[in-house]
Parts: sequence; C-alpha cells; structure tokens
Amino acid sequence: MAPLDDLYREIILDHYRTPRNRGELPTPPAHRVEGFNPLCGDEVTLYLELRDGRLADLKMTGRGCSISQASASLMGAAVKGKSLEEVEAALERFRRLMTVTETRLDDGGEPEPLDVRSLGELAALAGVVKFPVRIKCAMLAWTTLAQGLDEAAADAP
Amino acid sequence: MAPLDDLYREIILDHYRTPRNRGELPTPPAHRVEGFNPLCGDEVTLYLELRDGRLADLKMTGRGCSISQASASLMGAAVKGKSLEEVEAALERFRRLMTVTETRLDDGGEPEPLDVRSLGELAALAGVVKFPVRIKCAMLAWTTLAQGLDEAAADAP
Amino acid sequence: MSSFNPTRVRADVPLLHRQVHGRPIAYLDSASSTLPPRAVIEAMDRYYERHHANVHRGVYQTAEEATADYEGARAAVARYINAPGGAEEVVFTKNTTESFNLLARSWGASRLSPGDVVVVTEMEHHANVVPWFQLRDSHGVEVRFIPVGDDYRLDLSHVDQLLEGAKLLSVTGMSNVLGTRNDLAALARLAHDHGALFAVDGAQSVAHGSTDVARDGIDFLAFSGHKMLGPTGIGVFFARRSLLEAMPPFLGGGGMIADVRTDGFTPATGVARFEAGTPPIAEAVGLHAAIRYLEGLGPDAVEAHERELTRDALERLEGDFDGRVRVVGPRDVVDRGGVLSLDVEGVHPHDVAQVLDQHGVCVRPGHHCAKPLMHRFGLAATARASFGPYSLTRDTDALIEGLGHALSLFA
Amino acid sequence: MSSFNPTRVRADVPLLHRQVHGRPIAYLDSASSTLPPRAVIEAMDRYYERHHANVHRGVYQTAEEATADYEGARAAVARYINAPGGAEEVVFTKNTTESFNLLARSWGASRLSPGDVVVVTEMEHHANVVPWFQLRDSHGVEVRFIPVGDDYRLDLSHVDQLLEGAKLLSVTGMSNVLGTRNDLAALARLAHDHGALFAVDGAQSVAHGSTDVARDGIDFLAFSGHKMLGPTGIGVFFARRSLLEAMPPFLGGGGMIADVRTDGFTPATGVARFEAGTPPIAEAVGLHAAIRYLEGLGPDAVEAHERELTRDALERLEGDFDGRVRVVGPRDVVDRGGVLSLDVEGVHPHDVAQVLDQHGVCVRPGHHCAKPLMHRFGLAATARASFGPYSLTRDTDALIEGLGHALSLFA
Ligand SMILES: Cc1ncc(COP(=O)(O)O)c(C=O)c1O
Ligand SMILES: Cc1ncc(COP(=O)(O)O)c(C=O)c1O
Repeated sequence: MAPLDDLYREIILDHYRTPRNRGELPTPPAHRVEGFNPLCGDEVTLYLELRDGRLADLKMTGRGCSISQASASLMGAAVKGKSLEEVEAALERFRRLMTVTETRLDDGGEPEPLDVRSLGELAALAGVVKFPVRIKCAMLAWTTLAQGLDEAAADAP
Repeated sequence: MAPLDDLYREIILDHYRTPRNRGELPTPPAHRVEGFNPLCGDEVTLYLELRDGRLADLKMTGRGCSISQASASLMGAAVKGKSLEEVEAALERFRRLMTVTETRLDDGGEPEPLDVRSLGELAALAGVVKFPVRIKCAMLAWTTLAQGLDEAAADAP
Repeated sequence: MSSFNPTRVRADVPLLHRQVHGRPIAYLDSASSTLPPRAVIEAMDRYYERHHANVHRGVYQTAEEATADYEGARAAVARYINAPGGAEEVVFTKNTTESFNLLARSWGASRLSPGDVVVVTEMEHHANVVPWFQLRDSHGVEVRFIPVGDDYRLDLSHVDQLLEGAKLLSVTGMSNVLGTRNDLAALARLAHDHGALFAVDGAQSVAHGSTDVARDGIDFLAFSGHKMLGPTGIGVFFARRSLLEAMPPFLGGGGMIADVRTDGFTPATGVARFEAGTPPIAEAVGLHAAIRYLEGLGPDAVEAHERELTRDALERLEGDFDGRVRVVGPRDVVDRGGVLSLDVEGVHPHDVAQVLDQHGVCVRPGHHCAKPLMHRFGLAATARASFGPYSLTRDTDALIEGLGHALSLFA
Repeated sequence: MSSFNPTRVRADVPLLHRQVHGRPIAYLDSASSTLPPRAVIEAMDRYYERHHANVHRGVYQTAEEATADYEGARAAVARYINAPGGAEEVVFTKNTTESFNLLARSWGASRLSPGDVVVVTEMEHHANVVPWFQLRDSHGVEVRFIPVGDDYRLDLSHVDQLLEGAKLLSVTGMSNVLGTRNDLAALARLAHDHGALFAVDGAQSVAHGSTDVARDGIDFLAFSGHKMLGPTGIGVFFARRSLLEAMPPFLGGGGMIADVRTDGFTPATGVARFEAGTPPIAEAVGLHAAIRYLEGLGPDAVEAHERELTRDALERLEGDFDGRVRVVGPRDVVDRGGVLSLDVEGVHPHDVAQVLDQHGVCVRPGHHCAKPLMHRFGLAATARASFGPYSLTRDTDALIEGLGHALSLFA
C-alpha cells in the first residue's frame, strides 16, 4: 500500500479544515439533494441553483471523513458557475480518475497525465485510488451531484 | 469398525429373507400403527390386537433394510402372546441394548451378558450398535410398537 | 487445450489417499458432496493465516485484503457462470437450499399472488420443492409438477398446459437421482414463451460441465460450493440484475441496510441487500479456488471424462449381474451425468451401501431428498453411486466387486 | 487452574505473526471478527483431508465420521453454553443474523399477533433490530426500545412500562460499540416476571467470558463462530427444548422434512427441522476446535485478561491526549468488556483508522451496525478498538502512538 502522503495531500487537508461553499440555498429556486454512504455514515447535502444552462450557485452541508469532505469542497470549487456541459465533463473526468485500477497505477505510475492536468486541484485526489475503500468517500459528493442534476432536469418545466 | 459378520448374523438374514408374522389384522379389533424412518424411507406398519392384558396377536407389513425388517420380525416373535408387562420389559431391554455405547462395546467386548441372554434370539441384533447409523433401523419397529401400545391404551374404553 | 488428467486430479485430493477398512477409498458420492483438492484447502488456510478480517467496513490492510478476496470470489463466480451483468448479479448464501428460499421468499412472496403458478418437475430435489409449498401455504400460489416419463426424462407432452398462467418454471440442471440432464436452453424458451421466468437448480450441473446463464436464458440460478470441489457453508444465488434490483430483502440484519432508526429501516441497494450479517468469507475464498481449479481442468473435459466413466459403468452393471442390478436412470450417456442410482434385487439400498463400505466404496442409500421422484417410481430408496472429476475406472471396479458380494450375502 | 498465557495464545494465531506496512500487526478488531488459532484451522484441514462427506444420510466410513464430527460439535456447543436440554437445543445457522431471523420468522411469526410487543434496547446490533422491524411490517407486532443512559448503560427506570404486554425481551450480552455488559440474569427475571421470554444476542459475549443459559434463565441465544476464534460461515441458535419443539420450520428443503409428496410436505422433528440443506460441516468442526481452545484458556481467565487490558487502555486514552480522545462507553471496567469506541477530536473515524493502519493497528471505523445507538449519541461513526484473548499491552502501545500521529496530522 502507498504511504499516507499520497492520500492526505496538503490541498486535501486544507479543504477538509476550511471547506468551501458551506451553507444552504433557499429551495426553490435551488434544488436540494442528499448523498449518503451507508458503510461509514458519511453524508453530504448539496444545494444546486441552475440558471441559463449553468450551475449558477452551489452550497453544501454534511459531515464525514477528510476525503469525502475535501472531495466535496474541491468539487464545489471546480463546478460552481460552470455550464452544465462543463459540469458533466468534470463529473466524467473525475469518475474516470477514480476507476483507474490500482494495478494500473502500480505498474504505470501516475494515471494518464492529460486527465490529471485537466482536473486542476482535483488531481490532489488521484492518490485515493491507491486506497480502494476510500474511493467511495471521494465519490460521494460527485454521485450526489449527478443525481441532483438528473432530478433538477426532471423537475425543470 | 467391526466386520460385517457382526451385523449380518445368520439369524438376521433368515428373518429378513423369511419374515415372521407378515400380514394384516382387521381393525378393529386390532390397532394399526405406522412407523417411518425419514432418513432412509424405511416403513413398518403394525397391527396389534390387545386382549385381556396381553398382546394377543400381531401382524406387520412394511419395507426396509435387512436390519429394520429382521428386527421387526424378531420383535414380533418375541412379544406376540406376551402380557403387556412382559412386552414393556422386552421393549425396555431392547432399548438398553441399543444404547450401549460403541465405546463400551469396544473396551468391554460384549454388553452385559444377562441382558443378552434375556433377549433370546434378539441378541443377534447386539452387533448393530457397532454401526451407529443402523441403530435407527433396528429401533424402528420397537418405537412403533411403543407408540401403538400408548395409542391403544388411550383408545381403550 | 485442457490438460485434464484424472490421475493427477486424484493426486490433488488429500482424502483420496486415505484407506478405509484396509482398502483404498473408492469415493462414489460426489453427488452428495465433492472432495476438495489441496488447492482449495490451502486457499482457505492462507486466508485465515494471513488475511482474515470482517469485510466491507474496514480500512486497514487485512480488512481490505479480505474484502478484495471476498469480492474477487464474487467476480469469479460471475465469470464461471457467465453472468451477463457481472458480479452484481451474484449473491452469496449458505447453500443451494437457502438460495431457493431467498428466491421464494423475496421474489416469490413479493411478485406472486394467490392463484399464480410455479411449475417444477417430478425430479426436483426438495430444495426446489419445499420452499414453493411453503409459499403455497403462505401466499396461495399453485405448484405444478412436470412429470417424468418411463425413460427417466421430463415428459413435456402436456407442458403447454402446465405452463399456462405460470410465473416461474424452476428445473434442475441435472437430477441428483437419475443423472438426467435437462435441456436448459429449450426449457428457458418454453418458460419465456409462456411469460414465465426460468430458474435452474445448478447444484448438480455446475460442477460437471459448463454453465452459461447468458447463453441459456437462465433468470435465476442456485448452487452450492461443496458440490463443486469447494467448501461447505457457501452457496450462490444468481439473478438477472433487473430482477435482483426489484427484489425486497430476505434476511434482515447488519450489512443489508442503508439506515436503521428506532422507527424503521431502509434496505441497501445491490447484492448487499441480500447478504445480512457476516458472510462466509473464507468459504468464498475456497469457492474461488475451486472455480479456478475447475477452470484449469476445463468443464468440457470434466464432462467428457465422467461421461466415459458412466458409459463403462452402465455397461458393466448391466453385463455383470444378469439384470439383478437395475440402474434407475437413462441407459444412454447423451444428456446424462455420472449419477447411477442402483436398485439391487433382494438387497435393500442400506444393506448395499453397508456391504460396499467394507470394500472401501462410498455410495449413498436413501431417497436423496427427491421423494416426489421416488414416489413416482414406487421406490423407497436407491443406492446411488456418483462420479467426480477425480473418479477412475478402478472406483467402478471396486463398486462391481462390492455389488457381487452384496448379492451373494443376501442370496 | 487455567493455564492462560496471552503470549502463548498470540503465538498460536498465525495471522498475528504477520507484518503490515513493515510493522507487527496490532489487531484491535476482535469485535468484528476474531482471529482463529492454528488449532481451529488445522481441525478444518484435517476434516477436509480425511473425513469430509455429507452428513446424516451416509452409511460409509467417512460419512459416519463426518456425522460424528458434526454432531460432536453440537454437543460441544451445548456444553459450552450449558444448555439444560443438551445438544437437542442447538441449531446450526450461518451466523448470528440468521439465528435472529430464525427466531423472528419461526417463533415470532407463529406466536405473535398484531399488537404484541417485542422489546429490544437502543444498544442492539441491527441483527437484533431489523428482523423485528420486518416482523412488525409483516405481522403488526410493536417494537419497543429500552433507552441507553448517559452512563452508556441500559436505563431501566421505565422498564416495567416498556415490558407491559411484551412477549419477548431481546438484549445483547455485550454491546459491540460501548463494551457495556448487561446483567442477563436480572433481565431474564424482569422478562419472565412480565410473562415475556428472554432472548440474548451472544455475538460479543460468548467469546469474552462464560455463558450459562441455564443459570441466567436465557430462553433463546444467538451467536457466531467467527467472533469466538472459530470460522466464518457458522452461527448458533439455542432455544429451550419446549420452545424449539413448538416452532415451525423456517427455511425449507432437504434434511428438514419427514416426507414430501407432490401435494405437500411434513416437517421433521428435532433440530433437523431447522437445518435445511447441507449444513456448515467443516465450520462446525472448526467451531468445536475453537470451543475446545477457549475452554482450555478458561473463559474467566480470558475475561480477566481483557479487563486488565481495558483498564490500562482507558487510563492511557484519558491521560495521554488531554481529553482529545473520548471513549464512547463506560469508564469503569465493571460489567464492561474490551471494546473501546473512540471519538477523536477533529479527526473523522475513517481517517483515524487510515492513519492507524500505517502503524499496523487494525481498528474499525463506522456505525458498527448499531445505528439506533449512534443516533442516540448524535454520532455518525466511531473508531473502534477491541481486544481478544491474544491481545497484549503492546497493541495498546501501537494504538496510542497511532492516535498521536492522527491528531498531529489533522491538527
Ligand atoms: C452484538 C452483535 N450482534 C450481532 C452481530 C452479527 O453477527 P454476524 O455478522 O456474525 O451475523 C454482531 C457482529 O457484528 C454483533 O457484534
Ligand atoms: C439437485 C440438487 N439440488 C439441491 C441440493 C441441495 O444442496 P444443498 O444441500 O447444498 O443446499 C442438492 C444436494 O443435495 C441437489 O443434488
């Protein structure tokens, strides 16, 4: 197994200690969606405000481990204000990052550099794949976001 | 484990090939009772005619292995015509014979000689205890008899 | 190319090196339970010695390893039966029997209404009969039986009528009494044509040939580790993903919930919903090793080997005893596995097995948990000899010798 | 006199010889699953290598041996828990969870009517909660919870009210989160005084002290092999004979029937009625070896050893971290086992466990399948360290060192 530093990069600890975009938004207009990891009890609630094809605003509450909370905070920073296409693309990139298998990491070193670069600060979470049980933690906010976007699209007039 | 001869004594094979008291009795006056070994499908049906405190007549049908059928046949020969006290005593003696543990047989040779002698031909079944799964076969007719006597007593006016 | 070599398989199985009553053991009871090769035993040892921990909820090294071992076994099972939806269609249970109870109590109890029909066959093991009777008693479903013909094969002459209104057809892949193999692909088509789902009891069939749920159109499949060179204490329930996802939980407890409060609970999603409590972890590891071992032998090679043994045994049983030993099952070896139920003239199966035991031959007397079939043929019991991948002609030699002894003893 | 020597016990457990991340393993997750000593692994090996066969229906040598092994395990369990009616009161299941489902679906479903009350406690594992909710949904029974006080012990101040109309009181012998041991004899009297039966979740308590169902007046008891140095894949359900005899079958299939026809079935009598399908035979052999091993150590000696470890750990956890590590559970070691649920200031249990893993320390983060209890204390999760007979002070040393690291990393 990889050393702890691969997991707890400074950016992650920073986002865990000082999470961005904490709080709530009035619903409506915002859409509220809850995510939940039954195995460890991690929770995240997202408030998504969609306007003119963009994720105009986003806030979140929740509690959980450093990885789930930092991932949520990093996600918020990465997707807030972006067009829905950009958000979808970020979601897809992050999913791919998290499904790079441990084996590939083991013999190939880092995952595809293009991916990582296009992720910006989120690349700090790349080390999580070396700790398979933590992948669920890192994914929690993202799957919740995906669900929220689906629900919001379904609700839209 | 003991050699086969301990199990398949000549008397047993004889009673298996030529079972005594086969047939049915009209009910009433006879009492009919069925016994059943769910593990191997052995069956025995007894017809018991009680008169004046005696097991005046007894017949049986059924199918099963040599041990269950020979034990039934030997039982019939041993208890037919006997007083109910004598039948009960035979039942008790046979039960004790069958619960002599294998261990005791192993270090003590034969079970208590008194028992065996008082059993007459039934002593041929003593070897069964060395084959634990067969004890159920040997007991089938006897537990059925015990049940039949109980039922008949309950039915009696 | 498979490198199948039965002598080598035999060498791999520790129990076959044993003697009983001064004779080499001739194990002919694989239909009851198979004997595990050393690789299976050692995989479980290694698990307990190096990796054991409870699964799913641990982040420490051995807990991750145990989880990976356990989930790796699930993936191996999915591959072995060619589950179209992969590991997410494979639930671990304790045995085939629990798998059928899960099917009846979860899918059956939630999907069937009074008057709905479940069709089984007269050659089913009790595991695929009793749960349906229990569902009949609790939910009013009707249970119908496809009869078995005098040729020991399913009699499909009235099957359309029997399948009318059926919601499920549930059939054994191979009879544990007759050896008859059923044409699963054809039966699946029949079931589906009548709007019924198709369940298979794979307890006998999975270890003695290939299984392909995707190819054959199987909706549900149940089988046991201990009948496929694996350990006791583990079984498999396969269901197509769309079906599994709609099934409510069966057993309740830890691991199968999303949330529990003092006023109720929310079940988990996925296979976890059906795996309440600590699962058979070491047993999954053993099953995985058994699957690897069977894949190494090649399911088709195993089937061909056992077919050859069966052909030879059928011939000799007929030829050597002037008809005094009757095989209750098909006489040809097409669509037939290596199970030989014997009816020996004048000798009760219990006595047959007892005499054979003295020859080191292990056969099983009884109704083999298939009483409807026994009733059908007017039998109380048979003495059943059955082959496994490690069986050799010399096992049949010992069987024939012992049968001769039994016949002479009771003559 | 017991010859209990924890260093020797440790030597007996192969997994404890392992290193992780270059450190000796400090296994502190026995409440999840214990580590089997070599004697348990070897007993199962020997079983598979020499005696394996399906039980009950065979007359050949190895089938008799396997049956004797299996039934011998049942007798050993009966002795270990002092079952007044002996082996006929011991049913083998797959785990504690199945045992509770058996209790709820067989006894519960047949004996309870809408409005009947089942009383559990806020400190129960989901295994002793979810089956009762399921029974509530199917049969309309009411489920009540005895609250847990701020002292982490049952709050019995309103227990008479709670037990009014109760048909069953079902309580854990020891909380897997708090370590709290409950006074089973007193609770049994309470239950019986209110006309209720008394069930105990022994999953945690059976391995860390003595269990005596006769002395304590326990009517039903459930526990798992893998939490008492035994294998996965086996559990026990004990019920007083008079209760067991009146219970209808649960799972249907082979082995639990007296007869099956195409129109119905008749269940078997005795424990067989509850053991459908091939049972966990090798696992029973392993459990037997575990019981022998525990009896050799002496349950009281094990309890005393773990109490001493707990006393020491409680002191150091309080003393070393200026209150930044809080133990969720009683602070004294009276009526308390070796389970330490930790709440570490500013560090999520997941992260605590992850950092500890680097120190070779195995603890479990999560809700420990006791969500009602977590809700009660407003916690989402704890990091739980728990002792076993093989635990040593040096495991606590490693824990303390790792906690220091976690606190500094997240400071
Ligand atoms: C108190 C308690 N009850 C029940 C269980 C469930 O045991 P199993 O998972 O073996 O069914 C556990 C173990 O997690 C437990 O600690
Ligand atoms: C055809 C068939 N189905 C089901 C079973 C039951 O399997 P298990 O006892 O492992 O549940 C058996 C084994 O006896 C079988 O042969």
